[in-house]
Amino acid sequence: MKKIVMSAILASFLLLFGCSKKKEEEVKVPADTGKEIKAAFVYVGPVGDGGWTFAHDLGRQVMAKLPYVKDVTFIESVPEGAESTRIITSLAQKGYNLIFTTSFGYMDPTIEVASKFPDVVFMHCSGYKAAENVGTYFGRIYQPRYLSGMVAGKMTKTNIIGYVAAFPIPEVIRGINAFTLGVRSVNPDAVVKVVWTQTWFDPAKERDAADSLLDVKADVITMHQDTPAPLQAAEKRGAYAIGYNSDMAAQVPGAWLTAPIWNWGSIYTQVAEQVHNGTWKSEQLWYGLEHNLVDMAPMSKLVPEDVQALVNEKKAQLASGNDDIFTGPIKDNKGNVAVEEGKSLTDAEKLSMNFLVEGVQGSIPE
Amino acid sequence: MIRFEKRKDISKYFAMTAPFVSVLLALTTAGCIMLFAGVNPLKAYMGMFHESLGSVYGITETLVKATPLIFTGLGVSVAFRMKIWNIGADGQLYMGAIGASWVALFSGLTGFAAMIGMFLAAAFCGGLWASVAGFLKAKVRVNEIIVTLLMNYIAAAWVSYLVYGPWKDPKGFNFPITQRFSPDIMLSHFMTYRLNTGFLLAVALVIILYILVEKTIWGYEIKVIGDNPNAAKYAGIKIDRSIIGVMFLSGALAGIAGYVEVAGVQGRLQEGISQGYGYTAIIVAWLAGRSAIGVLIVSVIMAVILVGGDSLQILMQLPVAFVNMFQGLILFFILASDFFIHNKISIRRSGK
Amino acid sequence: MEPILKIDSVVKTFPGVRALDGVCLNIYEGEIHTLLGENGAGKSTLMNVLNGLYSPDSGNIVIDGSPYIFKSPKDSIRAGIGMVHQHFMLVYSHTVFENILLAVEDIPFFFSRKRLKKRITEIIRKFNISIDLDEPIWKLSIGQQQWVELIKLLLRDCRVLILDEPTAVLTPQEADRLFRFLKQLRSEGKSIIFISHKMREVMELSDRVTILKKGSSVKELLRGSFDENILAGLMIGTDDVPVWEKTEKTFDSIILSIEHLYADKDKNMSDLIDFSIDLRKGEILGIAGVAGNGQKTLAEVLTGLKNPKAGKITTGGTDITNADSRQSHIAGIAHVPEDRKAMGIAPEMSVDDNLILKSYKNKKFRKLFMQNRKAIEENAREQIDAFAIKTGPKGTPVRLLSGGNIQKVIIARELSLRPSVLVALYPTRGLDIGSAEYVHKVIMDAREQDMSTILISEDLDELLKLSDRIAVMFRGEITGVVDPKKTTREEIGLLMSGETLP
Amino acid sequence: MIEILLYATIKAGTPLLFATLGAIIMERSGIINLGVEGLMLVGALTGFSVAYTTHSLFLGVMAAFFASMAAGAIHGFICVYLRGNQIVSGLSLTMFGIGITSLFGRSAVGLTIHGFDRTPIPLLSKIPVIGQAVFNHDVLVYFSVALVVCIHLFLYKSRWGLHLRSVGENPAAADTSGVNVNLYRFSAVLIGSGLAGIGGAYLSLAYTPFWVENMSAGRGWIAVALVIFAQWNSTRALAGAYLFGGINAVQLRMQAMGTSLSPHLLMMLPYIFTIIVLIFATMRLEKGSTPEPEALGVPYDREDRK
Repeated sequence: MKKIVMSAILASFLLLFGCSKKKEEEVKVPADTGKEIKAAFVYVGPVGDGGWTFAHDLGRQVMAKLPYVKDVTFIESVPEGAESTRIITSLAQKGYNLIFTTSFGYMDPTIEVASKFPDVVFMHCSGYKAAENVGTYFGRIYQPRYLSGMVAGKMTKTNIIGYVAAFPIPEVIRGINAFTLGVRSVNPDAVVKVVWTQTWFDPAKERDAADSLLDVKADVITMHQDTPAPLQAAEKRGAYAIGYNSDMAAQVPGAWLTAPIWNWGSIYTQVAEQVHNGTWKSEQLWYGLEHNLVDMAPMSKLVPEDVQALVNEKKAQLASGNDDIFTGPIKDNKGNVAVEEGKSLTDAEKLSMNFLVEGVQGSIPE
Repeated sequence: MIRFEKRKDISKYFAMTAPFVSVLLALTTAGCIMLFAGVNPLKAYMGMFHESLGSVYGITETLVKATPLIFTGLGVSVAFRMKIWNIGADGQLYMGAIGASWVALFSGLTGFAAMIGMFLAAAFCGGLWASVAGFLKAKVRVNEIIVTLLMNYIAAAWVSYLVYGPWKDPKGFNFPITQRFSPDIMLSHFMTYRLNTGFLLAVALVIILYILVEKTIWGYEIKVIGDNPNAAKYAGIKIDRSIIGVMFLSGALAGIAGYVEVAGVQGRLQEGISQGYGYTAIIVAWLAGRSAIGVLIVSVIMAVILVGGDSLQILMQLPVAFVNMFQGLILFFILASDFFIHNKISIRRSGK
Repeated sequence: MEPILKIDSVVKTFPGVRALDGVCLNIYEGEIHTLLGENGAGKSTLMNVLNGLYSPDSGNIVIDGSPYIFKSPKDSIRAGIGMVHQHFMLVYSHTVFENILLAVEDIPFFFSRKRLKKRITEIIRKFNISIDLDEPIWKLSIGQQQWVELIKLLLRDCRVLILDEPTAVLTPQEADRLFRFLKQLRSEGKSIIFISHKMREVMELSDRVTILKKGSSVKELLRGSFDENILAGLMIGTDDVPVWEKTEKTFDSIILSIEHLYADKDKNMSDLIDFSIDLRKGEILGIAGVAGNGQKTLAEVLTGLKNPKAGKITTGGTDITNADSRQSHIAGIAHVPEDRKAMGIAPEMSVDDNLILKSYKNKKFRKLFMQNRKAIEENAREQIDAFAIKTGPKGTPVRLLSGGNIQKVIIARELSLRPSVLVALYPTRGLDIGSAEYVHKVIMDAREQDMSTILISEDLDELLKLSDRIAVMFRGEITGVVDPKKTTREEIGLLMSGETLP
Repeated sequence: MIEILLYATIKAGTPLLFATLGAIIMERSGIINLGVEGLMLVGALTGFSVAYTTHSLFLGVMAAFFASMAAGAIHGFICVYLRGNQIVSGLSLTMFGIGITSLFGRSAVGLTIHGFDRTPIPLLSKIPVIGQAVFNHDVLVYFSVALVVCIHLFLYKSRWGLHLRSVGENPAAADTSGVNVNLYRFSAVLIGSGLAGIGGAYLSLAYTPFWVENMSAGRGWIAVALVIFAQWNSTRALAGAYLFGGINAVQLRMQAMGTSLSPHLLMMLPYIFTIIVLIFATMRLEKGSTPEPEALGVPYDREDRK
């Protein structure tokens, strides 16, 4: 009995495999007319999170307007880890030929699924593993974080700036460090106090975290979570707010200074275009201001002209490709030298950053 | 006046069909909501069916999804047999995963020995975790529903602590994950599918549990305690010991689910291994009634809904929340149908 | 005279049972009306219909000439009907005061405890009842709990009081007090529906008797037109009652000896204090006493459900003082527990499974750790035949059996282990005459086989009829041991209330 | 500093308090509701949307109350009238609540309103330390505390409260005393659900005046645990809710002040603490009385033959 079942499974498997291969060949279109794009996005949160996934979805909508993009779908709240394997596979099976997986936890599953679908282009966000048909992309959001740090450094009167941090992963730590370096570049006396919430998505707790920072006299608040709760806390208490992900000026008009924001649309249209033209090849893209993948939300009227000018100047420098943010000498907040003078962190070092720079009050929780 | 009367003989035919009728009603109601959302429900349901059962791949994925549900469902249902509500299968699963990961990463065992070690460690950790609640219930009469519920949070926090702290993969770019287990200690897969020996293990445990509960003297003891603890005491059954024992067994099964998840699917320890399996398990155990075989069947059906639910998103652009709502609806209707299985409605004129 | 309450051809069916099949009942003002019938005749069901808990399928309830439909107990209460249920309807964790308040309708929304307490105290003083209003119910004795139930009805000013087997839990003295009280109520013009099995009580109290059989009323008799024999005949009808005769025996060897036993308090149960007695082989030792004077503790200690604080129990040379219930059963002690359904059976399991509750671990019923279904079924068949147990189709949960048959299952199980000592607590409580006599016969038969029995009962008639010796317990001590052939009810009654005999 | 901690504690504890009080009322009647999480979400979304469209926070709170009541009615109907399994029904309600709020909440994402402001109580708020910490909150906080007192009075001093408690302890006894068991239970589920909904609305109207999916973030489950912690007693619920709220508030402020413990280990603390409290509370009890309503989780069927 067992044998029969096994062979039946085997047979149907072969059949399926054979069929799907054939289909793929048929689908292939001559390069000169360009490939029609059927793209799919795998999101870690709900589209309605107002933050990370929301920003990606804005990008998706931009891409969907391209004429040769026939279909763009998304699937939201996909748990990280093995659960996502099924969903990515399912998307590939349904004929989507360009799949974006938008969270770090999808890295291994993406690589795994990609090995089974050589004709599908996969783009994984924020990871470090690539393959022939898997490219990675991410943004140097630390650049605008640095710039927003400059704003904060100039705007603070108490010289205490509050940072509501999410989970202690390199991406968050890098943001804190860049921000602090930005602060200290214009205001060496200011400190950045960090409170970790261990959440991406618990507005009440995040708001409480911001309040706790305001309680210790912070007068500028920024955050890394997906909800605007910390910003609202700042506004309520008459402090300044620096957002994240997207321009939330309308939600906290009284406190809004600026925000490091994502323009995922730019990279999505770029990748779609490459795949359409057949020029796509696996790359590890880590774009900064120069590609407009990351940006500063327009600084509000609360930011004085001269500060704006100063920040814009730095922005222009960074956008021109001269990224000296993590260039030594940089000390960590325990007094050790983290980056020696004259040296810069490599991208790999930036991606696995595990120290807080001088000026940060707080520690990386374990 | 509408009256409800208890049925004398619950006709098997009716008892069998009623759940299907209620699922059908739930499908209709959900269908109406879909129509409201501008989606063709027939197409959606076809899509669900196709996604989960329409291909070998779909079927294997459904079984992969069913595997942890079977383990946790078995665990919950064996405790349920003794009228103990173990709603902490989630936490026990996590503890099992921790145990298995410890063996995989730090014990130095390799190959088959490591696999056995992982299995045992997972069962032991899950079991131990659950028997804390068992002990408290047996010796102090503390409500097990709450203890197990609370211990879920503690277990989840443990996992976070480990993956952010001491067990973090040094080469993992500081992301909160452990090192990947070496491939030779992973559960073997069926060809290129993700379906792994964990499913066979689950089926084996279904059979073992069935025999254990229905055919052995331990099963008899469990049933007597569940039915009437006083009678059990009177019969000379050591209730306290049995409660702790059954909770251990219940937790061990959930722990094995954790083992299968890390060793069969994830390949490492990280947060969020359980997709609320422990909670779904309660529903599974309840729907399955008293039978271990029922757990197997219901788990697969649940998996069909969960896996099929993916297609609602992909094809229909219905949000993931829809699957949640859909599940809730089905359960409401089944709960209601349960009443109508046991009661018949008669309408008669008021006697006044 | 018109009846104030008239029940007219009421029908009520439960799944599979036609519990009431056209019952008629007439209650007149100022009478005590006894409802007599075997278990399962529908007495309690009828009362629950009257009480508004069950709604009848058809039939009428007529009060003062106008028909009523009780949708809930509330309607019944409004109509002036009150009931003391066999299982008291009390909230055990609440105080007496709160329980009484629950029954009173006309209290203000926010109430002042003080004022209400005063009111209640006045009323209960009128009836000569003393009870602490702030005591939680679970701390009270069963007798006291019954008074709480009565107070609830009195405060409500009921016209018709229903008492469902009220004396089952009372001493003769307490029962007498209750009867005096009921007679007082009757003289105040209240009607009382009284349910009992005990012929003596029925004879003493009833103005009118209605006999129920299989869900319908077979006969209504007025005082003077009935005696015990007529009633028993009507009640049991053609069902044959097993006959047995007590043979004269002499006893020599001691099978069980209890020496200076002390046992812990359990809730409000009395301790066992320096309890010593020997049980001889083949003897039936009756234990008389008001419930709650340590009988239950005694049975629990003997059967291994509880360990004594001090003292010694030996049987056949084995010390079983600290045995658990399995060890005690291996030592040959069988146990018919007080509450059949709460302890004696696993209600949802089959008769087959219940018959091996004590012996499931025996070699006979298992192969290694697997159950031997064949042997279990074979055993069931034997026992069902031997004890004429009426079971439903195979696999029927034992809870669906009648009380008598459940008791048969328990006794069959206990005796099948060939025990040397049977500890039987209230073995005929709540059974109809036929079943009760059957139980008596079984115990007597076992006596013939030289099994000894400790028979704990509150039914003096039963004790006098069966026992070879009767020990009387009061507050955990033996106040006297009497010979049933020479003693009188009064003598035992005195011992039960703690007096010693001259 | 104490003043700030106290203030934050009360604020963080308030949504928990509403939900716990709701659950206490339900459980006092004998109905377990594991759907509190779902109810909170329903309350949060409805409260927010109505407040957004009508510009009235009061209407928002009322709407949250009634919407959660409606969702709770499903649970009530199944558990009370159909005598369904309460645990399963509650879990279903949570799923349903999460699902339906995400589904209908899409359009509310990204909007904000002006939430509840602080309303200092005259005079009292001038008391040093306590004044600012306790008497300078939004009205919902005062309402929640008033509710604690009201529920306590209701349960122990009123006729309906007595009936409600009796229904949860021994429905048959209540029934034979003329108390409409089903009506009490159903009403308790309705009111309790409504309160849980206000707890949710507190999040979306007072705490963080906006809506995002799943914003209750597990507070409903904590409320279920808190009921046990509180031993079904409204005043202890206040202590429990503030304890849970407080641990978080303290934890965050310790970080802000520069000290930190492992947040993961810290997060275990309230749960471990609850279990310990539970153990002691159970051990301390006199034999024979139980802290929980005796009929909790048991459907009442009048015609069930015992």
